[in-house]
Amino acid sequence: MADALAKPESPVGEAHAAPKALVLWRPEAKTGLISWLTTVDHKRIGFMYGVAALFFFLVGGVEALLIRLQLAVPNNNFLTAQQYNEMFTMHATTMIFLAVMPLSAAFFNFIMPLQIGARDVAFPRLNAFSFWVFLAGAVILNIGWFIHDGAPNGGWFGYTPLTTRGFSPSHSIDMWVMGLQLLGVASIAASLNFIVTILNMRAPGMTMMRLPVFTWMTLVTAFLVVLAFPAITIALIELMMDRLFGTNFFEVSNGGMPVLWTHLFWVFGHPEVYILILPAMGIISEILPTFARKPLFGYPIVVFSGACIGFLGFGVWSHHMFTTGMGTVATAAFSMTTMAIAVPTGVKIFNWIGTLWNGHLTMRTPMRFALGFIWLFMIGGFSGVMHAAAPADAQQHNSYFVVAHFHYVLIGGSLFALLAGIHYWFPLMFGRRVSEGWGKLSFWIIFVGFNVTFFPMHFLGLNGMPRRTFTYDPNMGWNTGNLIATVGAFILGVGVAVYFTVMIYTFFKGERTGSDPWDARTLEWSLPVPVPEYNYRVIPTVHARDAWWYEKRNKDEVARARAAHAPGEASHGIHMPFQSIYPLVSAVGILIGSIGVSVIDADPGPGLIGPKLAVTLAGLAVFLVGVYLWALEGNEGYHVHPEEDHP
Amino acid sequence: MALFPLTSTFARRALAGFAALAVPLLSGCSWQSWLGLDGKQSTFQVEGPVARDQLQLFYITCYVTFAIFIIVGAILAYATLKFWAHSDADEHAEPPPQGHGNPLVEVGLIGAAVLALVVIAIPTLKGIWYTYDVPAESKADAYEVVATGYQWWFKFEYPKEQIAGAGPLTCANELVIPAGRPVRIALRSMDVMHSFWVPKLAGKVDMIPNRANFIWLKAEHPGYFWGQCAEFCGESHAVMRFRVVALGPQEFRDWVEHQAQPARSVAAAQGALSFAHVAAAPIRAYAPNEAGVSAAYETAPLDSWRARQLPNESEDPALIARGRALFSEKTCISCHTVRGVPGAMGITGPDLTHVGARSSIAGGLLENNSEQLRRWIHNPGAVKPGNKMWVTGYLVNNIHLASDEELALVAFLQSLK
Amino acid sequence: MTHAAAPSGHALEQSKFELFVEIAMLLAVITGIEIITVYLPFAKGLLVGALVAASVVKFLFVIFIFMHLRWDKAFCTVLFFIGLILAGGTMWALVQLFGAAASVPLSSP
Amino acid sequence: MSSTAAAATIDHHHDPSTATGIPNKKLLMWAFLASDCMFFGCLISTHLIYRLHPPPGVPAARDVFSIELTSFSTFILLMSSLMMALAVNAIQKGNLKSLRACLATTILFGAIFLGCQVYEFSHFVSEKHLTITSNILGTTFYTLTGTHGLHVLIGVIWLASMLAYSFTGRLTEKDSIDVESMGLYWHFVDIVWIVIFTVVYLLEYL
Ligand code: HEA
Ligand code: HEA
Ligand code: HEC
Ligand code: CUA
Ligand SMILES: [Cu+2]
Repeated sequence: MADALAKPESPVGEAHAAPKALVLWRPEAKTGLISWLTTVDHKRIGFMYGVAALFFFLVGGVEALLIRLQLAVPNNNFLTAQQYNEMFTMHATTMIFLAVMPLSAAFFNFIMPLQIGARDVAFPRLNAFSFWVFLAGAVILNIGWFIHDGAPNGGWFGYTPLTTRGFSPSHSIDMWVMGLQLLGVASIAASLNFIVTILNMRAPGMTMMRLPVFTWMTLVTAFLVVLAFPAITIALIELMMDRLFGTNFFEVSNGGMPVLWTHLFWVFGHPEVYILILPAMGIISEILPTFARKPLFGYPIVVFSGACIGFLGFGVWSHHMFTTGMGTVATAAFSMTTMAIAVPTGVKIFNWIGTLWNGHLTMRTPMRFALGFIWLFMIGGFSGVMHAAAPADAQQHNSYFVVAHFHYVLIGGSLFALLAGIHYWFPLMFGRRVSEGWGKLSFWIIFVGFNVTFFPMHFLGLNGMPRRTFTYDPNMGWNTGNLIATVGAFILGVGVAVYFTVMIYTFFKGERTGSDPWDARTLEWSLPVPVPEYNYRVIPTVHARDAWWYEKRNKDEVARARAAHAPGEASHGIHMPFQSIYPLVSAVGILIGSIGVSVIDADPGPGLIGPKLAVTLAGLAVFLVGVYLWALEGNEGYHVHPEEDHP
Repeated sequence: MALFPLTSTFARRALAGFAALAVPLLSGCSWQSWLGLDGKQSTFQVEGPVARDQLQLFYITCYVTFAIFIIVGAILAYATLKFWAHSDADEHAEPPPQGHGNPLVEVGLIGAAVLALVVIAIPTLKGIWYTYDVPAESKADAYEVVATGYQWWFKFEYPKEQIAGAGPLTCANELVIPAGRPVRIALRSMDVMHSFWVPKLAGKVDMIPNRANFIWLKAEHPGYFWGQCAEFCGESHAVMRFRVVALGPQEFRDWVEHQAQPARSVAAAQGALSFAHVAAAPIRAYAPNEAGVSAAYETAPLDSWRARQLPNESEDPALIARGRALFSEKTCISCHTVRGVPGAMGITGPDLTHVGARSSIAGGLLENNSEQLRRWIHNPGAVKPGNKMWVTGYLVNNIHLASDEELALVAFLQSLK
Repeated sequence: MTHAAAPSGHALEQSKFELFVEIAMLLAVITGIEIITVYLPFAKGLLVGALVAASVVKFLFVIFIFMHLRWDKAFCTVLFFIGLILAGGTMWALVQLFGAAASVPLSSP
Repeated sequence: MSSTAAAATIDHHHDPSTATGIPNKKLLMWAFLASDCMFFGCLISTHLIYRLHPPPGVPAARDVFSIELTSFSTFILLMSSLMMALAVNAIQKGNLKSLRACLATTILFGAIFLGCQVYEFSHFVSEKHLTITSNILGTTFYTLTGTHGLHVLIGVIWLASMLAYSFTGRLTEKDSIDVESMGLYWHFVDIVWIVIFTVVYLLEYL
């Protein structure tokens, strides 16, 4: 079924006759491994993001289950302290950077161009490059499991000076630093691409205020990525310089201030959590109107509040640092800005409820996940507001109360929406639909398991249980809560297993659907299934918000507009970008170089090029060759002339 | 009932819960214990003004968000049920009117949300200023202490109690403070970030290298409080714990006076060094992470602590003297200070001058008794992984203790009251 | 903003060469003034203000003239200023945070 | 997409094939520069914070710096910006010869700037004993100016590649957007230096 994506509708491709660029190799395979390695098709790239993300979600989930096993009973020694520390560091890093973000990216890639009526993203090869660099980052992060140094173990925010060479001399932190650095490069590159795509590649008539909300949230998220990641890039560069060259950024004995790391990390870190939730909110804003069969309530306000959340998100970072002794004024300021964010978020919740009101709610599986999202995200948001009250947070910070808060917003929020999105767009992606019975079953197991796992953590935290602890004494009053949480985690695990099993089954054997099985509203549902390589045979003209819904109800007007528009396009065919291997080559260069920087021991002495420098330079060379050939190959393409078999 | 015999905690909690629900006015304690929120580090059963202020604020945030949750949740539930298209016919009916929103409703709801936030914001702001530093009117009365975090233990210094030739009075892992007086604690770190957290007295403040943080708190009554490092600080962060002991004015003064004395040396005859060889039983095997506290200490920790201030009943001067010698021989002195023992001026480890008078050792992880102390010095790395006592940096110290040597050291350390 | 493709725009294209040169000279002059400013015997706050103002002026000249923002779609300006303002705000906040009494490092002399 | 938008006369300020009328590459570059603002913002903040709170024993920066050299290289970088602007002007008129001359001068000025920086660094290391590890001033100073230098170096390589490419005959007026976005990058490197010159150098002399 994977090649449902690969089947070009009618590949009457013909090479472009224009001035031949300096091209060494033009891969043209449409199926098979090479076609995947050289693809520039946003749908295939989206699919690869999705597969990678779901794989890493399972990895992160297994890590979570190991955490829960260790904590099931007091004084347990199922894991050693070191293993436990590796586990939660990698659990968080994996879930955030390798599962939820790329899963959002999968939807950005697959859905967003379709929603705006585009044939591809603005820079298809850059898009492929982003994916391959993301994969390189994932590899670097996880190498530690297989080598002596061990996996990173400094916590997902890697506070200095614990992560400096003096306190963490092994390469595990180097791998964490380089891994995150690459993920940053990948995310920034991808987001620049999305920004340009959304702004520039909209179909005629698709004004900004007609953009589907998911696309809007993609845009806001892309801005957040582009503006937040540089902060962590700088922080990581500084840490890496300290570790590699002995500079003094965080070297206390020379006046370094470790708290600077904390600030730089959270300048990135807080926008990051909105990077995780805004796409989810976008998905929910698509699903609810579809299944309520009415437009989103207060579209402009929902869009505006999304942008508002993104903007405010840059002014609240120090709420993760209420206990670092910032002084009264700074604490008060950040406390107030943090509370302010509850307003635009509340607006979204209210508008979602407004969307339901007076609707015809068809309770399909995606709708259930979406409603589950609203409930759970609301709870998570409320514990967020409790954190925002700084003095109260002094008790909650770094306790299980925080763990409860962020799992409610991350799982009950982001993950539920993403799981809903998979169900929702599955028919569009693969032409099949998950059986309702199984879908609902997996929803209920996940919903119950999730609450059983994480609700008790509120109480654990308020009862004084600190986070990131590999053991606890039986006399602290934490036994029951932890045991329940562990049981819950396994229920959740069963739910996730059911979800995945059903998905995989459906992928191969599920009920076939035609296009637009949900009677949906946005443009992507106007496409045939599977979506042809070029997406739209004729670029659609958009007449209203909820373009496809309008089209379905105003067929004549739309047909007229299309007829006026189509011949021009048909005459010169559809321009398709050539496939290219160079994004992959450049990414491999980056991977090699990063291995050189982070995994290999420092060179013995000055004067000779030891293995570290050699590998690093080799990687750099491969990268440069890749980039040059990429540039010389040019952004040319070929034309296809699909047959006129469907409108 | 057969399923839950009355003796099980679950059944008792369940019963207590029902009882609590039956009585509309819950008395402060019952619902907390019903939910199991009465732990040693509970933030609900507070014993000081700072923690109380924080708890009050927490309640306010709870009330406000609960209220919003009930209202919004009720509307959401109602909308879901009311507009649920139950039948196939419903689903294929004409779509509902395509309404786009209602600005008046929107603005009203935004206003309501802002209002709710103001209710939270005002006490928050008050709380920020109140919990930040000792209130001006009681500044003069405040007692000052310096707490320093190390991987993975705490050092406490009393700058007001200077000891001639030895600087301020120093102890470790158990902070003794005067009850009923505000205490302002300067927070320092000598390696990585740590955090100082005694939930019943006050929320946490971090100990950050190169940063002059402080916290203030007040224990309203004499008491014994559990504390914990609350910032991830490496391998043994989980077991970096400590205690705070609050004493009445007189008792506190006595304690300070006693602490200022050098280590007690048990009267041992000069010749006692030729003591008879102790037939030392090998130490029993401990599972990793095995708990090291007794029930008696659990139930009445402050009494336990007081009891430890008194000399042991049966002390073997010869054994103690042997331990005292071993303390130097085995290079313990290079890291530990024991005022009164020549050469014992190490500062990389906790001050042990009166270690015998502490109720816990190893950062509050183990109860202080001969058995647990022996477990500790037998192999500290097994108690606290990555521990810096047997391992300095990443070099293993080659300290080998025979069973009898362990016993002698234990006897010596236990005698340091 | 303006549609430079129009005939009037053509004249503009011609005169751009001179404009660029003039701006470059102006920037050089401002830089010279900046260097002199440093040695003037005025209050420190005043001088800091003058220097900041001078570099802001230079900054704006480069982005609006050399980088064409003046003649491009307003959206480019918006886009860049989103980044610029957030970066400026973050810088300001960070410097303020570290300037607060509570944050003075122990290692300060 | 923009490559297919060939029209009789090329309008450099409006690209009809895009929804905003801004060419994709230009939009990409502006978005990237917005991101780079944040990048340098954090780096400059680091430097500023450590300059405002130096530990004892850090030398006064003005005893290390040489204002003459820095003023000269600032001037050079400004002039290179001018040449870059003229290069863009040239390619938009299809004047390849003038383009090459302007690009070559830009590269030359860029190289002089880098040369000054190399000289400055080696002078500081050998004469003033300020190394990247010796104290916090060295750490933040070299990292900040070095990162900027790296940007200049990348710019020079890019410019040189473009200059070489212009000899292959493939570079035409249609590709002026490639030169223009390169120019945007180069000017940005210049404005970052404007900020660094004031914040890192001049303020030390007050
Ligand atoms: C998806 C990710 C996500 C989201 C969306 C949020 C949303 C919010 N978060 Fe959360 N947060 C995290 C992920 C997220 N957070 C993570 C990962 C951490 C821990 C990091 C770590 O330490 O490892 C964290 C930690 C964290 C802290 C630090 C706690 C500590 O360590 O001490 C704080 C403090 O203020 C906070 C606050 C908030 C607030 C106020 C919101 C708001 O945006 C929530 C707004 C939503 C609502 C309020 C609900 C709906 C609103 C209404 C129905 C309207 C009416 C309501 C009111 C008027 C109250 N979060
Ligand atoms: C999006 C982010 C995300 C997600 C989805 C999760 C998901 C889960 N998390 Fe995570 N968590 C974080 C982000 C996330 N977490 C972060 C940021 C931290 C902070 C870390 C830090 O302090 O640095 C954290 C910390 C954290 C802790 C605290 C650790 C500590 O402080 O000591 C705990 C403890 O219970 C926990 C539990 C769980 C559980 C049970 C799940 C479950 O939801 C997982 C559900 C998934 C499964 C159960 C997988 C199912 C697997 C199978 C079905 C088998 C697979 C089969 C094959 C591979 C073939 N998490
Ligand atoms: C390399 C330094 C070093 C040496 C040598 C050393 N210690 Fe320690 N000691 C420490 C450190 C560090 C701790 C704190 C460990 C912790 O709690 O994490 C400690 C803790 C202790 C404690 C617990 C103190 C408390 O209040 O919790 C005792 C008792 C102790 N050491 C006894 C000894 C004895 C006996 C010896 C010699 C046989 C010895 N130490 C040698 C560094 C050292
Ligand atoms: Cu010290 Cu955690
Ligand atoms: Cu946050």
